[in-house]
Amino acid sequence: MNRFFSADIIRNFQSQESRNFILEVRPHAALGSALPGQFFMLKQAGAVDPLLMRPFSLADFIPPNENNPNGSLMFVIHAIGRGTNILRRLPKGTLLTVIGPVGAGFPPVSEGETLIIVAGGIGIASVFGLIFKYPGVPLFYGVRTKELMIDSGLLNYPQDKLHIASDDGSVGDEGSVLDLLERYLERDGAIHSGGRLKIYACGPHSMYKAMAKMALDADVYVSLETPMACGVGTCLGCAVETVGGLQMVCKDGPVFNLKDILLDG
Amino acid sequence: MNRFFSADIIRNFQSQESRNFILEVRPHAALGSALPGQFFMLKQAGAVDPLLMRPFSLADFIPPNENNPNGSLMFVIHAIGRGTNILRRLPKGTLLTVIGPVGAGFPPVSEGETLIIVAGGIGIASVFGLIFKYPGVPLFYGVRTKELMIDSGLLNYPQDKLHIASDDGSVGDEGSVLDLLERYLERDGAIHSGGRLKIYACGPHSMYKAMAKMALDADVYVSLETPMACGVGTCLGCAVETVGGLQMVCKDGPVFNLKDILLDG
Amino acid sequence: MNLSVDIGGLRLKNPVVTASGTFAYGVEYAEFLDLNQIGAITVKGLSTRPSKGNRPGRVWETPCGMLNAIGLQNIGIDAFIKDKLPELKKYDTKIIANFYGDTIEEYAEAAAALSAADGIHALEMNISCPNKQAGWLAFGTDPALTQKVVAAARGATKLPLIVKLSPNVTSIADMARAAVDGGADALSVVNTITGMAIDIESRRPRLSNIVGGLSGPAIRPIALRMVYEAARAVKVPVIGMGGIMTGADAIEFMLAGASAIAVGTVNFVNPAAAVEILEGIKQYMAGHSIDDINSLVGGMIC
Amino acid sequence: MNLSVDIGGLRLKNPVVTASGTFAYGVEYAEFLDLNQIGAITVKGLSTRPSKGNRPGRVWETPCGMLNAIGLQNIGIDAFIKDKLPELKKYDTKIIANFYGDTIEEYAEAAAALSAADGIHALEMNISCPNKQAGWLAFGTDPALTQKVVAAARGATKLPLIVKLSPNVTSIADMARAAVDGGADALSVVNTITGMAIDIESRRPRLSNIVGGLSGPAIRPIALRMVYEAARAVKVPVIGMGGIMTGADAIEFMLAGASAIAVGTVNFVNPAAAVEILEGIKQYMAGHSIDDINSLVGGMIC
Ligand SMILES: Cc1cc2nc3c(=O)[nH]c(=O)nc-3n(C[C@H](O)[C@H](O)[C@H](O)COP(=O)(O)OP(=O)(O)OC[C@H]3O[C@@H](n4cnc5c(N)ncnc54)[C@H](O)[C@@H]3O)c2cc1C
Ligand SMILES: Cc1cc2nc3c(=O)[nH]c(=O)nc-3n(C[C@H](O)[C@H](O)[C@H](O)COP(=O)(O)OP(=O)(O)OC[C@H]3O[C@@H](n4cnc5c(N)ncnc54)[C@H](O)[C@@H]3O)c2cc1C
Ligand SMILES: Cc1cc2nc3c(=O)[nH]c(=O)nc-3n(C[C@H](O)[C@H](O)[C@H](O)COP(=O)(O)O)c2cc1C
Ligand SMILES: Cc1cc2nc3c(=O)[nH]c(=O)nc-3n(C[C@H](O)[C@H](O)[C@H](O)COP(=O)(O)O)c2cc1C
Ligand code: FES
Ligand code: FES
Repeated sequence: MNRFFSADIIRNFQSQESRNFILEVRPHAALGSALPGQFFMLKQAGAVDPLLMRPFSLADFIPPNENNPNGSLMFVIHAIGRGTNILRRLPKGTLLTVIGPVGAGFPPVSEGETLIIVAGGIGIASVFGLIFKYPGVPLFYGVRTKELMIDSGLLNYPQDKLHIASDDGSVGDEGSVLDLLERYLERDGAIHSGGRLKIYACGPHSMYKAMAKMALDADVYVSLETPMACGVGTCLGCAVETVGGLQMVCKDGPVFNLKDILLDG
Repeated sequence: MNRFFSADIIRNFQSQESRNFILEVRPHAALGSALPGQFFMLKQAGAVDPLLMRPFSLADFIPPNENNPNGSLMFVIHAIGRGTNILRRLPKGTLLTVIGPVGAGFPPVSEGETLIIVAGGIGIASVFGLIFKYPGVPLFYGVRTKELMIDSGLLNYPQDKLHIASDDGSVGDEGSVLDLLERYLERDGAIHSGGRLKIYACGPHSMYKAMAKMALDADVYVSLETPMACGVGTCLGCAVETVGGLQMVCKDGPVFNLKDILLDG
Repeated sequence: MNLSVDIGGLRLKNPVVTASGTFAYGVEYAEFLDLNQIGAITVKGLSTRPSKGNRPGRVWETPCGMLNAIGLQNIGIDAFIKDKLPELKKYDTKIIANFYGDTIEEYAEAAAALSAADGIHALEMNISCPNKQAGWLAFGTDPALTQKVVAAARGATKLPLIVKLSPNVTSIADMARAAVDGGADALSVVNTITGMAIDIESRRPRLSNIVGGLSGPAIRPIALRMVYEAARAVKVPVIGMGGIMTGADAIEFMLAGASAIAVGTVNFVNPAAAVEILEGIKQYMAGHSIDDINSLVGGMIC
Repeated sequence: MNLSVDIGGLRLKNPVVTASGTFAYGVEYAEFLDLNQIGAITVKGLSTRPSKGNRPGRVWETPCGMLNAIGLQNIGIDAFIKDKLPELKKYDTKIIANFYGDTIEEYAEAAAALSAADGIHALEMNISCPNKQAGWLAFGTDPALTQKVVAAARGATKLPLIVKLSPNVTSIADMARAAVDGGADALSVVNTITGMAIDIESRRPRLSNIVGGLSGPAIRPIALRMVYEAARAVKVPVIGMGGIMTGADAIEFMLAGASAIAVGTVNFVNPAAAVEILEGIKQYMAGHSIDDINSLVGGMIC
């Protein structure tokens, strides 16, 4: 399976309210299947600004059809800096180069284990794959404010499994999504008595630090973000400190066991 | 009148057959009127690749209307290198920054003088302004091949005034447009007996060299092209050697008297 | 909000300076921005006699940068004082006269001639143009010669003397010290980096001078590092420059140790850049509750 | 069409080499391109003992370039020979082992250890990494020390010895001569240029090492000029590198004097770049009726 291919943008859907956008691209080659937590490196073909590819989690894979013989890849992106803002403005038809799927995804959940998903901000993009794989698991989703919420993938989510919090209370509960999680675990502690609890999280560094302090009685896996050059483990640029020494986020991760990583500063 | 303003692309029309395209942009400020031969510096706002603005002659100015309170500017561009190929792909709505009109245009034609226009290749873009100002003057237009011909502005041109040549004979006469010019001058030498003959030309450097050798009994003005940084006479980058020393193409030109410039190499 | 900075005795109302050779003689930009808002205007490099510079093939674009080999074309000090300065000094900004000579004596002569004029607030000594011959380049690359030529200019002027350093050196810190030992009141860091480009069709260099000076965002990380190294090496203030395009870039240079910043190549792509960058600096200060711009200088946390 | 070039005794079937540190140990790229098509593969810089490199905050993008401060993390010479080389040497390409030491003795030790292995065709000596401490940097910036350390490695190997020069010097020509005087069979020009970047929100440097090496198209004009200067200064062949993205860029370096070219940063944005660049070179040669690639070397017309 070729992990380096070209693709063209078939949809670049802008949210009116926020800087979030959905990019749907059509690969020009057949690809390998991606696990939840794996990601792709994207860039406009031939561009030198930005020079490097940008890592994005696969939000969804739409199977092959007549127009898209290799299926299509969906990314949910928050325009935050120079590269994502340029990507946001690329019209349909723009040629991209893509590497992926890369990285090690979230570990599979074994029978008898209980899964809870936690997403903070644009981290939701990385957990869509999990939601599709494990439909209906409890999902904790925190955003700063309603406009930043990405609800397209959550419309049919069982309401009693969806726990939303926002900093300003504009959607869901006001406050931290981790407070919701804490209360839930206290209240529904019983639900996972049958097996080991697994918490898969994707969000900002600060969220992981807070989670580390919570001393959760669970295997907590988190997806890390660092600046990257190659995305395939060769430049050694995306190093992160772990209890076992340096590891590469793009290759050894991006998903790590929370207790293995050294959350400095 | 502000000569530095932003604008947005309202039309980017691609030719199917060639790398020519028509860019229509809507200035966000009122502008001064441009003389034939003057030009504008364009660039995508905020882009660093390409970094510098690119000089293009104004092909047409469309007067203000409801949608475009400051009118709109039309450029006819041949995608030849990195910058023009990037410009060619910019979608409608893209924000540009523009400086212009800059440079000194073709000198006005006085009463009793006879004008002939010569265009080679994309040089046609720079003479559209002349054609509109002096409708129906003899126009000599040479292209490499039919596909590269830009005929949009010439559809209603009096056929007997239009002299076209192409290198491969695919349109007009086969051969150099200067041969056509030479024959015309021999044959119709009488037409300008009444006054001084002026030839205004825009085309490649090689065309000017050939014209210099023709020893034309006329005031020949040509529009030069050199790489530019500022376009407004301040960087001193676009120098050209003339009998009177170095001159700046962007400020002292781009139109020069053919006998004043030193055509080296 | 205090934006005022002191550059070796030259007080600027704000830290935004235009870089020599990218802003002509200042007055040419009056149509594009309000010159009164700029901290200081540095004019095109002047010499005692007018200079016609290099042959054409003078500018070439490269990725995120540009090469120039103008070759210090200028109208000469006398013509500047007679034809440009009277108009320029009407503006409420500081005027820095950039100058060079071909010999030590010429440097001193030029410094003296400029100091005699009314309305010039400081001198910036260019010992770092990459388009000159091997012999000349030593002024900006050999610390002993740097010190000597700076001392000669120092002896010829009482105006604040800014020395503009070349990035084409092994140790910018050594060069900074040499300039200060020669009597520099402040440093400009950096001039352009020597580069070249070739037309693979004609096989000829893109610049008639073969090599030229690289400027623009491409060089920013290098310039920033040199500002950091120079500012740590000496006590005099540094004017940082090299690829600054935005207020954020300017802040980066100040955090690295620059007391003021100069904007060059960006003037060509946005002739109103100087005021926009000043605006960006103010916004950053407001957003970060910074009252005095001087508190940013060298404020990088390691 | 002859594409074969000789690099100080190392014969390459074509002039396209992958640059050290941007192509891991070669085998990692087998999935992306046909390694058999590459002229030579230069592996990540090796040291006698494994090295864990710098703390995170190792790469940062800048306009048309990137900064890196990996800090020469590598698995060590023994592990390379044991775990990587057996696989790598199955390919029909030349293997260049890039190496460094922290002392003159370590350089010699490393050279000897690599020479003892079967399947390494040449050594590339890195004396020019910008992420090391001040003392180490002198290997690549002080000509006398350069000559000395090169001579030590020279004494320890019979393989073609390529010395990789630093661009962070006043005179690349002097450095080139020093390396050749020390016994270099060929030169690699250039390594990365020291730069930095600061996060204006946290006020911290983007790289844990504060400074790092700038690579990519941003530095191409500078690298090209250095190749031109180095190639004119010495008689040994030069491998040109710095910002090469396309076949056209490669041709530019060869016209400036490079006998072969190396591709670095471009591998990150296009892991198949090496073969595409080779394709571009062939197209240029075909289009210009050039039969022998060697006729391009130094072919710039001034
Ligand atoms: C494994 C992984 C998966 C990701 N998935 C998504 C996703 O699905 N949707 C989404 O919106 N974002 C995602 N991100 C974050 C996204 O890659 C960054 O927001 C993006 O690279 C920022 O680029 P920029 O040029 O806009 O920002 P700038 O700040 O201008 O970028 C400057 C440099 O920093 C790097 N950088 C900045 N922020 C980050 C970051 N958070 N992570 C990695 N590099 C960064 C950039 O790549 C670039 O090299 C993911 C990151 C990683 C590592
Ligand atoms: C006064 C003037 C008016 C012009 N009017 C038109 C027009 O109406 N339509 C049109 O198609 N073209 C016109 N040109 C030419 C146009 O500016 C160039 O084709 C364009 O700049 C090429 O940019 P590039 O990035 O695609 O090419 P590249 O070759 O990649 O450019 C590299 C560098 O060379 C410069 N350059 C390359 N070719 C030229 C050239 N011929 N003239 C000036 N600079 C050049 C570029 O600006 C850039 O700095 C005009 C040029 C001038 C000077
Ligand atoms: C076209 C051009 C001309 C220049 N002329 C001079 C000059 O005359 N004297 C001088 O000291 N520096 C000169 N410089 C250097 C700039 O002042 C500045 O140091 C350099 O361009 C880096 O800043 P930038 O990247 O913002 O342009 C010139 C630069 C350019 C691009
Ligand atoms: C991430 C990275 C790691 C590098 N590691 C090494 C190294 O270990 N040894 C070395 O000699 N050069 C190293 N280099 C320098 C490159 O080999 C090359 O000289 C430089 O990047 C310029 O070429 P480029 O612009 O094509 O990347 C490294 C460069 C990068 C970007
Ligand atoms: S991004 Fe290159 S090793 Fe991870
Ligand atoms: S382009 Fe700057 S002077 Fe003409």
